[in-house]
Amino acid sequence: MPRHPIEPLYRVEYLSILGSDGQLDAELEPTLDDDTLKRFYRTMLLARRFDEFQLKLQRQGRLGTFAPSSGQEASQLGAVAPLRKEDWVVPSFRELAAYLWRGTKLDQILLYFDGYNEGAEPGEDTRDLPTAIPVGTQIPHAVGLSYAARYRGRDEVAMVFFGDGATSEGDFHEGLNFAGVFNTPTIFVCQNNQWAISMPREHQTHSKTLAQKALAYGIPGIQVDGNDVLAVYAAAKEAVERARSGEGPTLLECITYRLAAHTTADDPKRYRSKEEEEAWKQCDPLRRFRRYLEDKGLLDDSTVETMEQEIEQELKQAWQRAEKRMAELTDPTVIFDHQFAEMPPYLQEQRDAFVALHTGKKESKDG
Amino acid sequence: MPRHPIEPLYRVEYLSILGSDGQLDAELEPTLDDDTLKRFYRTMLLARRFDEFQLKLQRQGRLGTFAPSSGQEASQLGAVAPLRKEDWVVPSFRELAAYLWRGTKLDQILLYFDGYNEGAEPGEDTRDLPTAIPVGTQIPHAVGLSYAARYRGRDEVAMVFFGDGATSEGDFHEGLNFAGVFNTPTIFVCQNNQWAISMPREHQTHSKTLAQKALAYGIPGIQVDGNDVLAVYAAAKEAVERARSGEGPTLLECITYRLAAHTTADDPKRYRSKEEEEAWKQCDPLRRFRRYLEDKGLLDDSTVETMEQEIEQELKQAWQRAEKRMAELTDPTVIFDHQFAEMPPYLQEQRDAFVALHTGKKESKDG
Amino acid sequence: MAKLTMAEALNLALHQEMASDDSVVVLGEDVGVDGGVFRITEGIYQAFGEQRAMDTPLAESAIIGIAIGMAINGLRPVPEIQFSGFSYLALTQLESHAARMRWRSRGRFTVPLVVRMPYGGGVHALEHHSESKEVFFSHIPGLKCVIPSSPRNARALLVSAIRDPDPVVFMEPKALYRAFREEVPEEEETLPLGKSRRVREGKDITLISYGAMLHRTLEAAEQLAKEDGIEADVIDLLTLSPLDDQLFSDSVRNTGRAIIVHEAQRSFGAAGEIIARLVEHAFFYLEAPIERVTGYDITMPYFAREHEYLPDIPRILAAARRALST
Amino acid sequence: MAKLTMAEALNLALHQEMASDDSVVVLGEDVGVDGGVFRITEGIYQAFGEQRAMDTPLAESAIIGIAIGMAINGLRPVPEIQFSGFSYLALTQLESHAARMRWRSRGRFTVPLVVRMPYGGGVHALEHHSESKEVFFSHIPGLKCVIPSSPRNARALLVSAIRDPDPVVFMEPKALYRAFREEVPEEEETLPLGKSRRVREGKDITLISYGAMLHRTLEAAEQLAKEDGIEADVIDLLTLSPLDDQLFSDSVRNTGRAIIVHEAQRSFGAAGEIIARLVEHAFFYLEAPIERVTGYDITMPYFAREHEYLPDIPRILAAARRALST
Ligand SMILES: Cc1ncc(C[n+]2csc(CCOP(=O)(O)OP(=O)(O)O)c2C)c(N)n1
Ligand SMILES: Cc1ncc(C[n+]2csc(CCOP(=O)(O)OP(=O)(O)O)c2C)c(N)n1
Ligand SMILES: [Mg+2]
Ligand SMILES: [Mg+2]
Repeated sequence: MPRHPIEPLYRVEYLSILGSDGQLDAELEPTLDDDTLKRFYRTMLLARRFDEFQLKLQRQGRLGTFAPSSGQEASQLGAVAPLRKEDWVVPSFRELAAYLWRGTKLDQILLYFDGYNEGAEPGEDTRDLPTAIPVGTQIPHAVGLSYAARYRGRDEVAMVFFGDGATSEGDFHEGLNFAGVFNTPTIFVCQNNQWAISMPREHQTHSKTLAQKALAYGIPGIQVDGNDVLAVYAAAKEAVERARSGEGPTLLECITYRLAAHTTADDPKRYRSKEEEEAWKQCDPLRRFRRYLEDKGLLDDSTVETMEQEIEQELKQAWQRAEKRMAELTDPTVIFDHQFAEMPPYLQEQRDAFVALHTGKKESKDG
Repeated sequence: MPRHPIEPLYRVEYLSILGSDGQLDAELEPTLDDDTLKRFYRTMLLARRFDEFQLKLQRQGRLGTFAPSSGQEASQLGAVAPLRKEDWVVPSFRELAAYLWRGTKLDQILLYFDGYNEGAEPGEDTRDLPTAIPVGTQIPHAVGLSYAARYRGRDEVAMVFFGDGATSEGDFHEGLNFAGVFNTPTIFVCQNNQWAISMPREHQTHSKTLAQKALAYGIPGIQVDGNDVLAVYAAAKEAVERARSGEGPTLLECITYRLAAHTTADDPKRYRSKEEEEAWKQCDPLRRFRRYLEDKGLLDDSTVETMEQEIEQELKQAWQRAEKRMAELTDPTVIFDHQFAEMPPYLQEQRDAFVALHTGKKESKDG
Repeated sequence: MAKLTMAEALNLALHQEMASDDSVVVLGEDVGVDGGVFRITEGIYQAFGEQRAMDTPLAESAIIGIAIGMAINGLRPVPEIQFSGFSYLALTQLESHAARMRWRSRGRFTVPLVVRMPYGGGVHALEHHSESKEVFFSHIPGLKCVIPSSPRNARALLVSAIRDPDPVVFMEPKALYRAFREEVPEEEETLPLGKSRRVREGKDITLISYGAMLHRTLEAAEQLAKEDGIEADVIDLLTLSPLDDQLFSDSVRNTGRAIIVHEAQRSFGAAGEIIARLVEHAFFYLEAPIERVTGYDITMPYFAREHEYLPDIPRILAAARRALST
Repeated sequence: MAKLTMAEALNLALHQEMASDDSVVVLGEDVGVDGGVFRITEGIYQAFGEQRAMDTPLAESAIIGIAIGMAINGLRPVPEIQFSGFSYLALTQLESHAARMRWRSRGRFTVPLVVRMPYGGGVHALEHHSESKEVFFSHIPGLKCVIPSSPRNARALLVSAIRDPDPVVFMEPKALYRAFREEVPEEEETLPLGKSRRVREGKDITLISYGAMLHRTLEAAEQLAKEDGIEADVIDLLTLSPLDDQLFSDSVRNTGRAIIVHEAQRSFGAAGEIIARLVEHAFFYLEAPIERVTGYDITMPYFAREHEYLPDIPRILAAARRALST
């Protein structure tokens, strides 16, 4: 056959389990105990409310720029839910629900978005890397983390998050290619929220799906309804298990939507329509999952109401803790901390001058 | 269908026309006039002999490090043959046959590999960019060149060359993605010569073919027998025509083999077997094409012998010209040329000091 | 003359250059429909269409790489890197191609390209959004690096940069985008690249700065005049590379004392180069050590403490007074 | 003690460190089966296997990015960038992650990484293979930049760099790989990072250099002694960042005169920083302008003329004599 088609190693698939209309594919439904299901919902709700809470703070001038996650809770939570504590999570900058599930404290996040480096400090023993802002650049880290784990004979996996826009960056390509070559236990979770700031998905790349980019690396790719927490969970679980058992990396594309602005500095009205936003609101991952839990008898209006009240309290207390901590963070010399394990002499000189200057300022104020 | 396969926009194909055994697929045979066919062969032979000639010079210490092209003549020539003079060629560092077909002078190349910047100066009116050494970084240039042409309403296309190794670089990914998004008239020619220095193709990436990487960008990809000049020509012609008529970019993977060392600084014995090299010698693009031309009655031993003698003369004369030019290139101040359109004052000061130093040196030598 | 912010003045320059020369195009992330995250390309897409206001995929290296190809083929692209902290992704394209193409091709292919990028701190931004790595670009032969300090000079310099036959990295101090307004003439105005300017005359000490820090430097100069009766000569570099060492050297030959103020980290920062030039050109006139008032050799802290990192008036005053008391 | 070339000495350091610490791994293009294009990783693959001598795909950003991940998860990766001229592709990984991870995570995650890269001219190589952009790395807080100058110190510094808890860019002057041999003890030897050393004692003038240029500087010093009866104090920096400014400042306080020699381009090069430090620490002892003998502010010419670009003994002598006649 002089001219003939070539079959790639894998086919790309699409997966949905719980439709936006609430219809369930019972055959594909993952088995999750009631308690876990409820924790899923609570985490998603907490993320949503925390987003709204932060937005309010930001509007009041009490918080800096942040990137809301509303609409993407199912993609984030469903992806990390199959992980163990000792697995690694490598976030970009919008993974609130993933952070919350993994145990990051709310006041840490508030501190971070109020411009305190202390807010980026990972909790003890956590294996979630801090926020990575340069788009796509965190992707290779996950490959390295999981390579090292395998080298040590540990069955940890690493899961990395990024957006649709990130798939255009060189580091996406290089990272996935390394994972394919070294067959590392890495799960690449692309939250395709349809937008990279003002750039719609269909102009970001001419490929029909992002999942099919996996074919370029000879690794499996799967596109999932990212507003369907069950589908995301099922796909992620499969990928995590494959990774853990030595079968290598997977690319997961979660089809979702950024319901809010890109960040609080952005105005989506300049580039997308109200109609589009409205249409996607119909696919809200929380609504759909709540109905599923109600059908299962695990939730009703009153349990949700209780949850909402608890969450409101939690948020208030978190802000109080954050405010208290910020009030205590008065030592400016911390800016010199953690540059190196040991401070070099010239930096020490600069720090000394800084201290002298501050003492001078304080004295002249006090005096 | 909750779980179902996704069809990418394009299928990847494989193309060969003239097999290594000399078998021809007459249906796919491109129509080329006799004169052109003979020029194909002559250019490929010239490239091969020039390679050998340079190697000899290099071994004698009369030439610097260079990257031989032996074995890849069909991929290079077949690709550029369908181009017009006003089309752009963006080479990497191993495209000898392409350069020769496009009219680059042999003494330029010799000057270049003898370390003279003058050797990189493109011929007047040529639209071949100079050699690009940082692997893969030239790929976006072709996208920009062809974008600008289309913007100006001209039907120029741009063709860019790179190796199998280059497909791992971020710039490959970013460049092809831009081409897909802006639907530019760009032809991406990957010379898969099986090796990137010591790295075999199968460890460069886990994807079965390089052509299938096109699927990641929603553009057509085709894998061609790169030692079959007819197949490369046919595939390139198709791609060029598509580009010129506004149908966008194509990725061409030419399966070929680097018969020589990576560069004269490299020793392939350290990483690949004699058997492998021998096996690929059986697929030599010149031998196969010569047989084809002989069958067509366009070549015979004596015409080839004449060609060989002409080429030997050409090479000798080229080296004589190169030596003569090098002997004349005695003005060291040229190192200050062409930094900017206008020389900034501080650089002029440095140049003045340099001139003074040289005058001093010369005087002290002369005196 | 309208009173414009720097953001508006830059936008004016782009509108006018694009109207008068159809080889000028802008490209980058969110520069089209959205008008740029800082609105510098506001209205360009609407006025000139998507061919000339290209919203690109998220890939800095390709943005510059493609712009290089466009420039070689006759256009004058003005790519934007959304924040200078992401420009390192394109450094290879700048160092290995943009800066070298004229030289490599012996003048046959040229790259008239202006890479715009907001840089610097002071706007309470997230990590990587407040960086000042102008030295990366200034150290590369074949590249120019321009940093305006006011609406009017920003407009004039951007026009000159666009018309310049060589690649220019145009770093916009984002803290000044909307900090103040200045009269900017509607009619064309240019400023030569590679020339600094004196913004305040004085005979006692020379203060050298650029970008957003220039304004603190000027304020410090006024305070010195008021409180100490000291008259500072203040130089605004405007172009970092090629560096105009004549004006500041002349000044220091006159004053004998100099302070350099920038927000980039100190070590291997731009001030070192200026000091080296002063030592070359004005050594025998120096009466006191030249001090650097700069960012510390630390990573720019998150915004709650960025003011602790940035040079401020007390630091400038202290350095100047030390120099003057020598 | 064996007499080793620098290439052999570096190879020895890698072999020994990998034998004694299984967290040390090498990775990069052609570093495994082929032993590296300069043979610095010769035999490592054979001795330690492909898990610890990773031949990687051709992608510099990922090489460093993956090494960062490995380092965070407990390894001590020693990636190689085949030539420093290709390292800019990885600058974002270095600036935005390797250098910041300790700081960003407040000490929780660290990146003990050594990025080895051959740099500099003098070996008749093709374009981009003779670059010296050490300033890019030295200007980044959180990164160390080390440049050895002999087989013995190269070995000792590489061992120290591998054991260092922070990321180190280790630039190897490729012109010295096989230029000469030196006794290198089989037993472990380290040298502290951040410390320069005096390689020749003298009281008349201070010559400061590093890498391959150190040797020309030393030769010039000998010539000065012979021809002019001038004794130069010669300082080998060894680490550029964090820069040891004490030793050279002490020296200049003694000699009153200084010349700095490096092959990188002059403007915004490392010499500027050294001059700034000298002005800070030894101003009142300076008796003559400090001159820079460096590469010119031009792109490194192709190899037929690279010697015209590189500092040579006549240039060093001329500068020293100018300083001494002041
Ligand atoms: C390398 C880099 N370039 C540009 C930016 C500015 N920026 C921040 S987020 C963003 C869009 C990201 O889009 P996507 O990857 O889809 O993630 P999303 O914001 O939708 O979650 C851009 C351009 C950046 N942070 N890093
Ligand atoms: C960015 C970059 N990294 C490394 C190198 C060193 N190098 C030169 S050629 C080469 C291998 C290239 O392989 P491939 O792309 O397959 O092209 P080939 O040499 O086989 O023609 C390498 C690693 C380089 N020139 N540029
Ligand atoms: Mg997105
Ligand atoms: Mg190859």
